[in-house]
Amino acid sequence: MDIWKLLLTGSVTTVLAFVVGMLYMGLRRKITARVQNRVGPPIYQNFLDVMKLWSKKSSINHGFMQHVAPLWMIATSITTLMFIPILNNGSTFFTNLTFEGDLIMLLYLMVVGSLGMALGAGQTGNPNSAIGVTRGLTQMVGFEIPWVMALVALMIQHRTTTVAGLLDVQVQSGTWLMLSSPFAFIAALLAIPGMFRYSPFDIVGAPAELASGPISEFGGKYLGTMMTNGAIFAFVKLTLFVDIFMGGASNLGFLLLKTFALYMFPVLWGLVSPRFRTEQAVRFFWGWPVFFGVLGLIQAAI
Amino acid sequence: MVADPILYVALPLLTAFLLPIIGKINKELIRIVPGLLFAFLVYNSIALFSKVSATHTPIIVEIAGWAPPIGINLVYSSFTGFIATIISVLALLVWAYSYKFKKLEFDNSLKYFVLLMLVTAGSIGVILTGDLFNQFVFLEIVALSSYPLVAFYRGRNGAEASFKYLLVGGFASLSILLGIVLIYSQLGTLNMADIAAHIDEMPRNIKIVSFTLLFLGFAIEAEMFPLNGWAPDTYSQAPGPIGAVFAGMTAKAGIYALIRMIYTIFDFSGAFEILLIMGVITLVVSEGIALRQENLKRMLAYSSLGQMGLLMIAFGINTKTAVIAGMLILFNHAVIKSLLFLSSSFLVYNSKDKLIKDAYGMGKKLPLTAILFGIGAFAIVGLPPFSGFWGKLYLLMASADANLLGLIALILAVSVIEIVYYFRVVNGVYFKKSKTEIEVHKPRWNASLAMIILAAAIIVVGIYPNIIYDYLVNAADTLLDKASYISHVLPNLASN
Amino acid sequence: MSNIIIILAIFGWAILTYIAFRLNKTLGNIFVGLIAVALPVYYFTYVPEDYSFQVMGLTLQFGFTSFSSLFAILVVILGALTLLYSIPYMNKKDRLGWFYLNFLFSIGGMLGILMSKDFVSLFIFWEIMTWSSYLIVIFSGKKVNKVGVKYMVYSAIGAYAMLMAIVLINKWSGTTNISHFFETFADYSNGAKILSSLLLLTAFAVKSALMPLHVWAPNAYTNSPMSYTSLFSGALSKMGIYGMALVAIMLYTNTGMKFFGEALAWLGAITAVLATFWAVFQTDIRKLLAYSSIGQLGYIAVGLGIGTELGVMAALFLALLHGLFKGILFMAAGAIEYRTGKTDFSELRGLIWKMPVTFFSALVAIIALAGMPPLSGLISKWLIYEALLSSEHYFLIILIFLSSTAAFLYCFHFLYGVFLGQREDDIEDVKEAPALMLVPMVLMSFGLLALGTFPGLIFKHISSSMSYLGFNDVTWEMSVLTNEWGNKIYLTHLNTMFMVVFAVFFVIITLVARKKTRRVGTKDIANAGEPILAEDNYHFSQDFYKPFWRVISPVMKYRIETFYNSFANGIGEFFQFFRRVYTGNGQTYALYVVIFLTILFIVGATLI
Amino acid sequence: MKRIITILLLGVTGYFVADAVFSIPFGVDKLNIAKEYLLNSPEELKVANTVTAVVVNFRGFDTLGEVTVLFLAATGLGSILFRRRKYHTGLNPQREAPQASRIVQVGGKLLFPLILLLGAYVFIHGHLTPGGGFQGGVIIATGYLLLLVSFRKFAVKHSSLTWVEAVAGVTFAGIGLTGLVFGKDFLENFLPTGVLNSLLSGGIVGIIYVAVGFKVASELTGILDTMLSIKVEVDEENEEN
Amino acid sequence: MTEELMQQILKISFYGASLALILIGLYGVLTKKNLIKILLSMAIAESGLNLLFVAIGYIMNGTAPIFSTAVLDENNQLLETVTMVDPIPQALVLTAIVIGLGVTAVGLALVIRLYKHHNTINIDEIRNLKW
Repeated sequence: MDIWKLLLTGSVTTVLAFVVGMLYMGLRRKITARVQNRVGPPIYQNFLDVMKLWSKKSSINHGFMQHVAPLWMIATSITTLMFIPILNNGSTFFTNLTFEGDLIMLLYLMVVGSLGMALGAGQTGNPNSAIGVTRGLTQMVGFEIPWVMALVALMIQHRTTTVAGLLDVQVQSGTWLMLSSPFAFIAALLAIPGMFRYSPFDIVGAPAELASGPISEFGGKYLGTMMTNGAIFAFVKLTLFVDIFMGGASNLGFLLLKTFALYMFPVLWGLVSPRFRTEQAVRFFWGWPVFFGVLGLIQAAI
Repeated sequence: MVADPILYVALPLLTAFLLPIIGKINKELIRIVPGLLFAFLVYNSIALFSKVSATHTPIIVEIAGWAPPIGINLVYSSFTGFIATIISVLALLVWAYSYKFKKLEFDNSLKYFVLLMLVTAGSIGVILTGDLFNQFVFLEIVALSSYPLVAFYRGRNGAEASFKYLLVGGFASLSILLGIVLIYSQLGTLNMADIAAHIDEMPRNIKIVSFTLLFLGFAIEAEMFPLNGWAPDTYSQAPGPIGAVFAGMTAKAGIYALIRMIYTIFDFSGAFEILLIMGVITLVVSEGIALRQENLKRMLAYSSLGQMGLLMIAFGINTKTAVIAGMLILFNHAVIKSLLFLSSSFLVYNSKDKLIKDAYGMGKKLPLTAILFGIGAFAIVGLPPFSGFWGKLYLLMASADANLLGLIALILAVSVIEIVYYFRVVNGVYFKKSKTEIEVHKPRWNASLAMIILAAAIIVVGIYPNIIYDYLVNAADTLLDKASYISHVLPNLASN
Repeated sequence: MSNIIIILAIFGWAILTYIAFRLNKTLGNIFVGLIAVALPVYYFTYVPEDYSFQVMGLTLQFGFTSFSSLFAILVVILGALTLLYSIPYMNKKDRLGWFYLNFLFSIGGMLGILMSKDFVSLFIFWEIMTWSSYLIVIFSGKKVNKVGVKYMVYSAIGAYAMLMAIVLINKWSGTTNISHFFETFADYSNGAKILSSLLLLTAFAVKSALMPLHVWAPNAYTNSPMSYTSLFSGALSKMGIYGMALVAIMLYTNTGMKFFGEALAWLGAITAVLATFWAVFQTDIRKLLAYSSIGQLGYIAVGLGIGTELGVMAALFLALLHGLFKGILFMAAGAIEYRTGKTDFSELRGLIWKMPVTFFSALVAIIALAGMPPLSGLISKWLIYEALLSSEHYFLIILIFLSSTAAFLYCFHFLYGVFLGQREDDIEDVKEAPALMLVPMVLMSFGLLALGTFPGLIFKHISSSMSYLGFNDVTWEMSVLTNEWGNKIYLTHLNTMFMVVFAVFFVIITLVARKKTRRVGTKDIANAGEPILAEDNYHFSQDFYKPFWRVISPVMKYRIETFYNSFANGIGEFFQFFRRVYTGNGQTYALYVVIFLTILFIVGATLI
Repeated sequence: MKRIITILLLGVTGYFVADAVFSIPFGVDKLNIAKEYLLNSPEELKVANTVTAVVVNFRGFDTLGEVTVLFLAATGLGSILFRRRKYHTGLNPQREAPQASRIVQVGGKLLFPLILLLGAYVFIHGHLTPGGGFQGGVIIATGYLLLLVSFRKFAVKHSSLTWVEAVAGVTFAGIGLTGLVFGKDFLENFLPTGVLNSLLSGGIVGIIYVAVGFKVASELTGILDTMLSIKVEVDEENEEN
Repeated sequence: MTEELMQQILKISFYGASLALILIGLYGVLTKKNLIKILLSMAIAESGLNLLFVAIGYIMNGTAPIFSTAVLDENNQLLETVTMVDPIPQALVLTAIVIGLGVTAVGLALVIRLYKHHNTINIDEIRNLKW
């Protein structure tokens, strides 16, 4: 492993992820506004926000855990990013650490950030944060199940646990897994809005009710770090999903197309749905998505 | 010093007759002399038992100079000697425990010790004798010395318990005697070996009836369900040490008579099954009843009945392993149950109703007694490394060998019940606060010593059971070998 | 000879310690410290040697196998650490001699179990371990009948199942030798196979708190002193796992009785899910940890049940790991109890300010428990999932995943409820736990950290012990995990990556931002514009996971415990009926005699 | 109802027992061991009364037990009724029975020595004629009963009873043990046997039977006296067990 | 009347009477409420048993087993014409009687105690110990 190469490609990938993520989030704000018949902020508004937050001079701090929580999250996101194949064309540029981890590890790696977040939020002493965290965790128990069902179905069917392996399967057969394993795809797709915590699953940080929940005590550079992380992590999730179900992308253009198309699903759904309560959300995820997950498993087993 | 099986019976009787006169010389001697006697019996046991285990041949004692079928004889074999040894050691310990027992004043200690000596002599007599009618006489001695012991204290319940015992015991003696009469009418002999040798000459219907009658009579003494209605009452009403006597001596005499009859005298194979079934019923019912017992001594009594059930099961299986198991359980029951009775008697010494909750909090007030009780409880439920475990293990092994899977499960299930009620008491003794202010009576050093010896026996045998294993195997061989019993008692029979 | 000597020495030392405590507390503590040091030193330097002797016509054999020595390492290390921890923890309590007597007896019992090469000695030490732990469970004197007797009864059910198996095995094979039993097991008839293995499984399942035989565990873990619970949950329950591994692998996997292995795996999965759910709703830290232990033991059962190489590896790794992290967590709970006297979430908060070392140890343990990188928990989880995937257990893996996701809930609850949140005046006097209590926790945390990157340190022992179970040539690498399909993860890269990124950002944000930030208290928060008064405490501790409860309450209503209790009551009532037989009237007893005689006559006339 | 059940049960039991009993031949010579007794009693022991020979010698061990049973009954009675030995004179202050009539009193006094004499005769000649220690002892006890009935204040002197009891019992057991000293069996005859049908025949048989006579007489008298002079002290305050 | 018929009559009367006594005694023990009556019933049953035992030992036209001068010739040999009955039942019955006496005595003493404690001798009312 050439450490310098990793440093270079890793940095490029991270920047790419940051930019794409930020743009998508800006687009979401714009689309939401247009749907609601508003003008909305410009697409680059989020860049401005992050720059503003990073340049803030003072912010308050409630202790060590709060201090490390955003770092914890961003470290998680970037590490995760390193293990995800960006392109499927075998180019060595975006390889990073792709072949040195697998899906199971990624599943766990992706929740490490939440833990850091939860602990940081906990230390602030704001009850809203803790309530938000409990809601978030509960909701996670909900959406992880169909998501994992879908992954398990694919992994067992194709006898590999790596993302790269699943990509290979799609490249060689020429079919996307969303077509060959439709039930697993539906189950995973229905889980996606939960991961993004957009409406109707936005009770975790419901601004009117919980004062933004877990992040309510974070400001300044902490919030800036968290926004950065959010952008990277959104890219991570979308790319992972595209890699697994939609055959990956042979170049960055396809990648942007596919991820954007995918991203529109939670966004648009969120626009037309009122908020679920926590238990309703969990019940939702354990309803149809799990049903499709079971179908997917059965398909894989047969 | 001499050692002779006859001394087991003759000396206690002689001492019992002499004791009133000795009491006139010095009152303290009333307490000391029985101790000397029991010490001698223990010596006697050790001397004889080591001799028997070395030679593997039983000692046959002829009485009045007449060879067995004519005269009465005593048979001191590895089997009978083992039980006799247990009984004599137990008698010594009970004496040590009762010495200056607070409730025994000079006036009644004479009677107490006379009765104790006679119940010991009677029990050993039942075990050693080779004559059916003589066994009956000794059983009556045991019974007649038990009745006054049960009613020894002045409370009204003692007399009640004693009367129930007498009523049922009367049935036992009638039934045994009738059985003996029937056998005598056919065979014209009363010697067990002689009867055993000629049992097939008896007409079948008379054999069945006499067997049934003897079985009933001995089963009453062996506390078989449903014939044991008297037993819980007597155990709970008798003075503390007498509970140990009943568990360790009289019940042993009864079960011995029963198994001697089934194993040696008669040749019914179905008898073993009856013994087994009745043992199972006794075990389950007694332990189940003990589960919700509130009276400590009654609880121990029912538990004791359960152990007798185990004993019947062991002897009912009728294999060598089973008999070894039976001997182990017999040993354990004698030692452990005695320890439990002796120690529990101090836990509820001044309590009127002997309720379990009266013993609460005694762990702090009587630490030694409480821990001894705890050891007893641990041992009786069969936890290693206490001696109770080996008995249970062997019994289970024997049941497995006999393909009695259900029996294994049943015994173990009952053991769980046992754990529940014993541990409830142990927990209470240590952790519950005593609600009533009952004055605590501390055991004297001699009583403590007796209990400690029993506990030490439990632990030593538990850790290193090999010290009694060979004796057990010998005893089992002896019991199972009917032909050698007959040929040892009646050497001329084969030539005739 | 040396094998049995070590156990006898422990027992003897236990009695000496008891006497020492009767004389003088300090002397007793010195005795405890000596054995805590001597135990690992002796264990890791002595040369194993087999020994056997005859008791009651049975042959007792002793000697470590490569498999049992794996568990012995855990017992010795955890035993020594918990002993050290106990010295300050128990210092204020009474009857220390009694406590340490039983403590050492249970350590000796565990080592004895691992040393036994035949079933009888296994049973003997098993029971010694059981009653000594029972005596510690009731040590506090609280709820002795409810908790203590329950523990003893369930243990007895297990132990007696084992006893039944032992006598049957003795009958079938003529010996109680364990390895002989395994070798000849294939020759048994089907009924014998099923019966003996199920009985043994029951026995071990009780100790490892597998549902539905787990009922005793939460209360027993909670009720004993925390210093012992570390050992109880960490090592003592592993004795059940030890036996379960033998049964599952030697009997089920290796002889083709896969069905029972599957059933075991399913039981384990159900245990893992339900116990985790229960742990989520506990309001007492000890109970939470107790249920969590049950859940983790369920994972282990899953690994053993599926019986593939990876599964067994996962189970053994998790067994050792669970000893470490649950040891830390119970110790942390003990430290909190020691300093504050409280264990309920509603009374605790903000202790991170006062007990930072305890917090970080607990944090490390929790991360390991949750299975997140960069700690070793990930490895155990990964191994289990890979094992389940490659053996195509579609639904088991979902259950396990459900359980481990739900585990995040109680992990957060534990950390938040005790250490985080708004601090209050009542913790102002609280100090960090004594050094001797911290040392074991910190040592074990370092162990978890090291294993997170270099699991090979333990894989070495696991692979040699798995050769005893019939998995020869288990390949392992120091820090690379490989599944059956050849997929790998490189732990060094993963962890280095994570740590480097973390460190970079840490430096940046600390240097750039921290200088300019202001440290404020937990009451200086944005509460939707309303200022919080100093006397108000807004710590969130009630109904912590209420929404989740609403979701799963339909399942949680059915508790097997209720069934057991009514069963026990039924038995009691049944025999209550029999008590009526003893009417107290002597004449009735006489009538029984005549009835019995009549029956005997009739039976005799017809049967004999 | 209970009676009917009892009758039914006893009927079934009785049927089986009767079936067995009636199959025993009646009045037929089926002697087995008894033949040896009938042979050895006059030949070896020189005891004319075979029953006595059986009771005292062949099955002397039973008789020792029997004597013990009597002793136990007396001891047990004392223990159960808690009589305290407060009085050692011949008068019992606690009895409250009405005074018997003059005729009874005089008759009793007159008969008492004769009864004693008869009893003594019966047990001294136990090995020659029907009768023996038990029968003689009972006869003597009747004499005392007569006195107890006749005289309100009459009481047996307990210290002498104790002595008689003890000496008689010790004699029996002691003679048995003396056999061991002479290198013979317990209760085996070690004295010269004499001539059949003379008073001084039978070796130890006669001596033991005399001892048994004294023993039985004293025990029974003691029992009678205890029963007649009970004063049970019920200690309701201290109902101990 | 032939010898055989005599034998049968004797047999039926002796055996029948003794069995009847035993059963009557047992019936009394099981149904009577009075403690003293119970003891007496037990004594009756014992008498029946003793009678049975002695009857079994009887030999037709036998004499008492006593070698008095009346049954011996000048050489101290038993006369040819004399049959002696079985001595063993007689000896054993003696023992049985004494034992019965002892039991009855102790029983009566217990009845006295119970009467003092309970002021009744009805067995149904003396039930302090049960279950």
